[in-house]
Amino acid sequence: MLQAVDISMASLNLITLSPMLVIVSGALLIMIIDLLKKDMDKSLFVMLSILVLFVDFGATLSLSINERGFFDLMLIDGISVLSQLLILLASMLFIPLALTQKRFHEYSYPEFFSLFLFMVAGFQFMVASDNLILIFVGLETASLALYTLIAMHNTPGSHEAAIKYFTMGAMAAGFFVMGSAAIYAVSGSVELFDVAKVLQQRMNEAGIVLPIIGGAVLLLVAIGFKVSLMPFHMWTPDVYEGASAPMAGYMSIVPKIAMMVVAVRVIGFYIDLGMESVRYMVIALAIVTMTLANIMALVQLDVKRMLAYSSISHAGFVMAALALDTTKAYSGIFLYYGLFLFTNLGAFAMLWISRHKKNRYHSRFHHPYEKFSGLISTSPMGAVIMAIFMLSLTGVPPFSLFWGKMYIISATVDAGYIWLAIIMALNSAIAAYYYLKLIVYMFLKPPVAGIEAVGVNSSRPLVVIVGIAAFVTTMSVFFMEPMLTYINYMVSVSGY
Amino acid sequence: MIGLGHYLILASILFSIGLVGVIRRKNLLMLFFATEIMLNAANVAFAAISSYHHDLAGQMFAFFIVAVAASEVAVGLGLLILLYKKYGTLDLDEFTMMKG
Amino acid sequence: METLVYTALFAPLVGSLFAALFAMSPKRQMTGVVTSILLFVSFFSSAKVLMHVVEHGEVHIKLMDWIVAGDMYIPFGFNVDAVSAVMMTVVTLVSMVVHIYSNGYMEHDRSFNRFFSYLSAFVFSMMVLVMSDNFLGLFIGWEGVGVCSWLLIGFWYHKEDVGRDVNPSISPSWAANEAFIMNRIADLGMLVGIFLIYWNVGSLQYDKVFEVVPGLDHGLLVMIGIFLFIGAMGKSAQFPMHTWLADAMEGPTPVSALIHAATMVTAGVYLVIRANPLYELIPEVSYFIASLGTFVAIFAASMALVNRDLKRIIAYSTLSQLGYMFAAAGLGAYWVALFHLAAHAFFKALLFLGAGNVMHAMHDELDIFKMGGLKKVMKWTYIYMGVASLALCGIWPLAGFYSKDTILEVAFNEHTYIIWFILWLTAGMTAFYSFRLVFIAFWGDERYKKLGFHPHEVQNYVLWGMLPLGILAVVFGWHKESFMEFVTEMLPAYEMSEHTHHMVATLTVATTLIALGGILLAFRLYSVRLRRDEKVEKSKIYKVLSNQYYIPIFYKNTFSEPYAKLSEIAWKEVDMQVVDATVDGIANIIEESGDAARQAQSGNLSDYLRWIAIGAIALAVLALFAALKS
Amino acid sequence: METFAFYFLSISIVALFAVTVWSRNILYSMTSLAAGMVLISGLFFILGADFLGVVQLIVYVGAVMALYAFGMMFFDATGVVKEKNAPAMTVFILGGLTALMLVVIFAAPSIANGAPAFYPPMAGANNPQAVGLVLFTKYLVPFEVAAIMLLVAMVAGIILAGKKMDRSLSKIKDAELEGGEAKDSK
Amino acid sequence: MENILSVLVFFPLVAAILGFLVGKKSIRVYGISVATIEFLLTLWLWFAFDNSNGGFQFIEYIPLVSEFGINYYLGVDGISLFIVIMAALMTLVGIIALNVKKDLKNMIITLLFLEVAMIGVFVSLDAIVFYLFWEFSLVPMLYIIGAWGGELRLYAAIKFFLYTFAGSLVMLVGMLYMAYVYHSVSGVWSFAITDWYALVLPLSIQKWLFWAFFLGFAIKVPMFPFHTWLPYAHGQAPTVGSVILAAVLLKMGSYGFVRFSLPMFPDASVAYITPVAIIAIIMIIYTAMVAYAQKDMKQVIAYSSISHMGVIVLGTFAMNAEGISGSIFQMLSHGIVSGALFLLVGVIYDRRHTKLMSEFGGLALVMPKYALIFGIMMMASVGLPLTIGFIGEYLSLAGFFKISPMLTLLAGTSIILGAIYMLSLYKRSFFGPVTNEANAKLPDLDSKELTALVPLVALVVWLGVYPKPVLGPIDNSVKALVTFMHEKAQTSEAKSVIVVSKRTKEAK
Repeated sequence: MLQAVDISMASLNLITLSPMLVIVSGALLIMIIDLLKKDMDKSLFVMLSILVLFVDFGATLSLSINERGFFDLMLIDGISVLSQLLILLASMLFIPLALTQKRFHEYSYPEFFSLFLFMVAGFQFMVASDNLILIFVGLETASLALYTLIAMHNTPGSHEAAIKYFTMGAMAAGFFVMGSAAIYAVSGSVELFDVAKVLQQRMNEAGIVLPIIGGAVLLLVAIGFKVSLMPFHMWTPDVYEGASAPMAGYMSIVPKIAMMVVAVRVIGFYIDLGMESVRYMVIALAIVTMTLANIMALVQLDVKRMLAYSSISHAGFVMAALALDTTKAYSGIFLYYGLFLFTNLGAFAMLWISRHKKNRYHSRFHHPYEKFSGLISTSPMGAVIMAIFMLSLTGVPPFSLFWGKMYIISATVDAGYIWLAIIMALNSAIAAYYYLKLIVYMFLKPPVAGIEAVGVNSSRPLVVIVGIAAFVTTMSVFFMEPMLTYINYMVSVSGY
Repeated sequence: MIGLGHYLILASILFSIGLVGVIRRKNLLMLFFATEIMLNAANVAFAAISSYHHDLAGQMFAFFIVAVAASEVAVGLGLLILLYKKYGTLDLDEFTMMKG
Repeated sequence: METLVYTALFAPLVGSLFAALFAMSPKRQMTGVVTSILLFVSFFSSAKVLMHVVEHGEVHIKLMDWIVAGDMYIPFGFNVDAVSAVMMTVVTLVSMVVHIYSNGYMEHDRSFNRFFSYLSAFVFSMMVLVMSDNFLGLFIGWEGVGVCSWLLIGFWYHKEDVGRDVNPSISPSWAANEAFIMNRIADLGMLVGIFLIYWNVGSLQYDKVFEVVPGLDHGLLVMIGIFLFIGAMGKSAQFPMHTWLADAMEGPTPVSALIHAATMVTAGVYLVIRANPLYELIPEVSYFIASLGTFVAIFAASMALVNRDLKRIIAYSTLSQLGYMFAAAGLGAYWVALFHLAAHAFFKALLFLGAGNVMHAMHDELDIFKMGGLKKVMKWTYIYMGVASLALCGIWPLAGFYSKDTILEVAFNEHTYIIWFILWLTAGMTAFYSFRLVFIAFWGDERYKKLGFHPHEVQNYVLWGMLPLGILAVVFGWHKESFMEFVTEMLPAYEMSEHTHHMVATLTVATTLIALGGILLAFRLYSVRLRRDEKVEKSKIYKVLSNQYYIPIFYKNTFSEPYAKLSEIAWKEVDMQVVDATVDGIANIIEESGDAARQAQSGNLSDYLRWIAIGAIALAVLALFAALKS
Repeated sequence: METFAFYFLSISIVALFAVTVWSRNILYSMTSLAAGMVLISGLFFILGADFLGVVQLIVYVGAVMALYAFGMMFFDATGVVKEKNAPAMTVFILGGLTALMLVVIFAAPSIANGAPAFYPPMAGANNPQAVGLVLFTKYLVPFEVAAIMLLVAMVAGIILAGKKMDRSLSKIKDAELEGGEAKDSK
Repeated sequence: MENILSVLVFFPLVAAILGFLVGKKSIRVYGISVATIEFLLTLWLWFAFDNSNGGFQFIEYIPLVSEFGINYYLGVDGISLFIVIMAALMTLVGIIALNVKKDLKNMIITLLFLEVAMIGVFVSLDAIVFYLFWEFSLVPMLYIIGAWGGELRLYAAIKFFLYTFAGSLVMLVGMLYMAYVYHSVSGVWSFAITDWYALVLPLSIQKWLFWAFFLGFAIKVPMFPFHTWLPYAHGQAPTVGSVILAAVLLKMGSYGFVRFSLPMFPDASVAYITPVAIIAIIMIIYTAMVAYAQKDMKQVIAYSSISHMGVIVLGTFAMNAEGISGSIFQMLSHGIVSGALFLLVGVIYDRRHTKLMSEFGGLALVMPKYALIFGIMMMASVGLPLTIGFIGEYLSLAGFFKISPMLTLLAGTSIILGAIYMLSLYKRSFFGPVTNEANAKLPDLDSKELTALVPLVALVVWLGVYPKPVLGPIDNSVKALVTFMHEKAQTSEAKSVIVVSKRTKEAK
């Protein structure tokens, strides 16, 4: 007979699970409320979600760093806390965007909010572990919820987007598990810290490099899919176009942050192993991604689609930092996403504010450039704020993303990859063109005749969100110092 | 004697078959079959490795893959039903509105 | 003393600014009067300064710092020594006369006030030029007179451009630009000279420079000499930068008298005289200067022989006389050059002013063939011009006799017989064309009557105003000895050799003879009526001469037109088609590749899935290569 | 015995899955998929992963295939499916290269030996017991997450296939919505 | 007022933001008042400036991101002082002469924002703060060109933005590398320019850093062959845009050479004198020719700007106090003169809505005051002594003469070629009879335009006659700079080329 398993509760360190517990309970709470009483207003759920996220935020913040919990499954190191905070921040900014003036399909479901919270929980699990199993399960939880959230927008575009995303996601999941299998095969473990230990010892064995690198290739496919690196990015523009604007904005940040953390863990350990070829792969992917995405964004007709390509390009940019394997580079990633979060979400929220139910300017696109023609005369404040976001995305100081770009380029330079830094710089210059194009439309072109108000979907919560985003984008220079200090601390304390 | 390698090669072949299916299928339902094959290939690999290493983590992974596959099917089928109801087709050549 | 110097310097400036106040309002006699009075003040002060210099030697004052940067220290400093004092007096005197004269000449011009403003500004610049104690100060004046010359040549800017066959100068504004640009080319040379001096001496003050100069490398000195002389060539319109002077006759005649005869064009000579310590050290350059001067003397005279344009004839004669001055300066007889400069200023200004009277009478008609017999209606003008021409020809006892004869003696003394011979020949030509002008215009039949002109003598005060010049043209030469004594305090004295002393009488006779010969020839040809010889006028030489040796056309074909074409190419072909097109091309390539890359995003999920597979394989291959390499 | 079983099973599985992938008939496709799954569970049994084999049978053959069958019926797709398949050449090359890549990765000689076992089956426990021990200690969290995932999938399935999706609020003008439903927050 | 520089930077910013609240009717007065106060503040700065001190003054230092060595670090020396004053002046003049009907309010607010950036660039002593202002200046300019420009305004605006943006990004990489090197030597991060000065770099690093910075500056200057954005920008920009672009924005590039390239990379700068000088000479000669071929008055002046900037670059690379002081003085002179010329072209464009020279002729008859001021500015532009244009050009050329007499001779052709295109422009537009009926009744300059132009004329003459108050402080700082470079230089070539003036040596 088996003897009873005796485990002390203290050793489980259950506190590490607290953030996820909070959010899962929140999601369940919403479901229960829905069960008990129908026809509640969506604002209730929005506020509940925010509260839940807020408590979650607090719980995450109160975690002590560098602890493992639950049989070493949970890993609360700096980057996991950091990324959770970013994810929660983005989620908190995202959720109020449901309170639009017009009614959209997805918000008529209370389930939308619980699915959303489940998704956030999934992402939190994903970043708070270095066990490939938990990462995988968290990833899939989040992804499945995400597919649904996209489809719930219930337009032809969103259906197409969901199915494309879903199918490709399924394929990527296949690659992920095969990659994990390869790692497992050579190391006998699916926990990265164990894997690292084993592989350190086995590095000299003949032929070991092949499966190791092979595993990296397969995992990179999956990572590349999620953070949308070329050529695994193909879903991105379509999904962004099909999904609602806030969802697109959210997707450009949160799943990427989550996967980026996984990438930091996985690729970081590869590079630590001295696998230079992995580094080359990442750099190659990064360069291809930022360049091609940029030039494709140039020729877009729709702002949202342009922003989709632009976020691909930004992902490539950040990916380059990943290859450097320096503390500064890793800090750069989080700094970048921290700043990108506000700017990009703000930009998408602006699109959301301008959303009509019917396409008025283009048979296919909701947000063609023409829509914003002459915005400065019809809605000057909107134009100025959108311009701030665009300039920030361009990397014009003093707007926030400049600091992120600068920091990452600086990290690249420090690591000795000056050529890469120059490629990154020139890419930013190319990118300037399409951001500028929108500014040109907004400020320098006359309004299209017969235009109605652009801010049709505007409501106070949306304006507040945009205001917060714009404020952060503009005033970033003043909290660069604490932010950088915090991020640096968090990253270095995690050993990266 | 059948070694781990055999199983892994089998898994590789299965994965490739799945991949081929994914690439070549235009009917979404059949395409989903192919993705199941890919996941199953991984299952085989994990089970084999687990068995040869005398380590249970692989089986765990395979177990969760099964769970994931099941969930995916649920969501995927939901999507398919939605699509079918709206558009009356599951041919992915029909879903090419967004491009460029 | 300082006050006097400043008065002399700034009185014209004050006049100019005063006139400028009314530049855009209708004519006010007051501007003319005030500027003239201020010019008189300036002249008076200059004369007093001259006295002072004669008695007490040079005056050196510093107004203020100008450019101070690095080791470069350039003040507004003024040094009045014998040479500048003479120049100042000559300049202010002639200017004063021209101012008075202009009151009458410009009487009916609507830009009367503006004219005086420019004219006085010119005098100020010229004063700066001659008074400055350093090269850069000289350069200020140098450029200043250039601008005033530009303004005054183009004074009647409203005139339209016409073809070269109608008016060889095309238009006043064209001529003005030509003059300015041509001068700028020379100025570059001068600037380079100044740079050379600065970096090798460390200062641009005359006294410091000339103190250090003997110790400098000879090759360097040659360079400095050449570059400074290039500047002088431009301002004094020496070949090959002479074309602008004839075209400058487009300006009002008082301007021609003042700027393009008496003062500005002699600035080059002044520079060479001023820099005599330098040129003393580089005989080869000096000799070149003398040769060039000699060449220009005969070259310009030859063109004057056939010209029909009243002012152009005098302009060529100016050019020719400038050649004489350079010859003298180049041969080391600096004081002689200065002497001729002064004498020439008087009689040439007189000649021009007389020509102005004629023009005035003939309603701006310049073709002397259309005049004739004017002496009856314009007696005083005739007398003035006759005296001036005699002086120009070097007939005793007029000023030209003394100065020109001395130059010829110098040429003889230096054993440069070829120079002497050419200058001697030129003297004959000078006499011929001067009196050709006088006889055709004032003697013979009254051809103007047929053309409907009603010439009349100018106002009396104008004629009175010209009197000082008339007197000086006669008597200036008599003070040669005292002049020499005075200026050689500053300039090297020039001693004739024994041999030359013996020959003086012979030389004088030879020169006088050829001058008289020229006059006689002109008398024979033109005194009764205008005699034109078809054969001569159709001969090649005549055509070459009347077309100024085809040099303006040559310049047009070799420089200005190709430059314009090249500019056009540089803009349209290079800048737009190459440089800008490259930039746009890069942008286009990026954009087009974006379009091409977009094709991959086909919208078909199947393709997307395929791309994932392709990407995976590509990554694997990349990894393999990377792994193999490392 | 094991060798034979392995080869038999693997050849059958490959063949069946090939049918799944290549068949034009959706019914064949699905049936062969189900059969393949069953056979894979056979492999699991050979490998001593009994519990996994059972799960495979129940979940895949039981649940997944049932779902598919249900879906198939819904789609009325019993017959031959017309599709413009991707060019065979592309498919062949991509498939072949992927297979090659994977084989190269997984067939490396060093894979089989030397890796330590971090979670060996407990002595004396049979497979389900051992699995249970690990699953409910070490992997309890993923297990719960999986539960959430299944919940998500369920909710998602219900929503997506639900009737409410028939009418899209995102497309209907707000003015038209006013009559039917209570006003949204504004 | 220890923190006058901050006041200078932030006063227009606050004013611009408050400007949104000002009524449309009063906005012009508001703009003029703000610009006047700013200008007076800059004059105050000049008063308070210690002329005998060649170093930085009015230093302010507030850590921004101390983790990464980014500080709010401001200061002026003689080199930047006058450019700051000029920037304020030209903004004031630009606003006074403003003649746009459309969106006047936006224009004035944009100009105030631009003023922030312009002044910020010249007073910042931290590379990142410098870069911040440098890049930010693009945005208002983009708007000015794009919103009030001519037909091709969008093309011109985008080209301007992208071109300069691309160049400055490469410069940013250079800056970051510089900071990295500083970090690896000293162990702390710093973007302070003064810290970087102290860093002695190996020649190989200097060389590539030199080119990285060079690209950023060269595009801004703009140097051949990166100049093609300029004619478009000028050609399309509204008058005030051209004025500020020519007067101040171009100076950022040449200022960058003095502030960054020379003291940080003295050896590389010396090593690359010849290629840079050749580019400068191409700029001088080639663009002068292109200017001559232009049909449009504004384009002539636009190309002439490039040509003049060539002289400035040449002077900067003279590596002696004469040349560098000259080039800085020339920056001021070119700023004032070309600014005024653009204003003048704007005057005629307002009246006739064309800038083609063929449309004009005989303007001097119709608009004598206009012709007079144009003439004065033209003469200043061709470098007539006793105007502001001469001193800078003369000193620049004189300075470079020390390096290479031959190249200087070539560069000196600028005084000829400049006269050619300028005089031909003047002749074509102002001289000759009035051929076009439309020109016959043009009104002469009005009081508003005179208010803008007359001070500039006064300045042109004053600084031409008595440059000492300006040239003195410049020279002091430049001497300090040159001495510093000389001491810092490592290669013997650089030591011998960088000439410390004798008076500085004696002072020691």
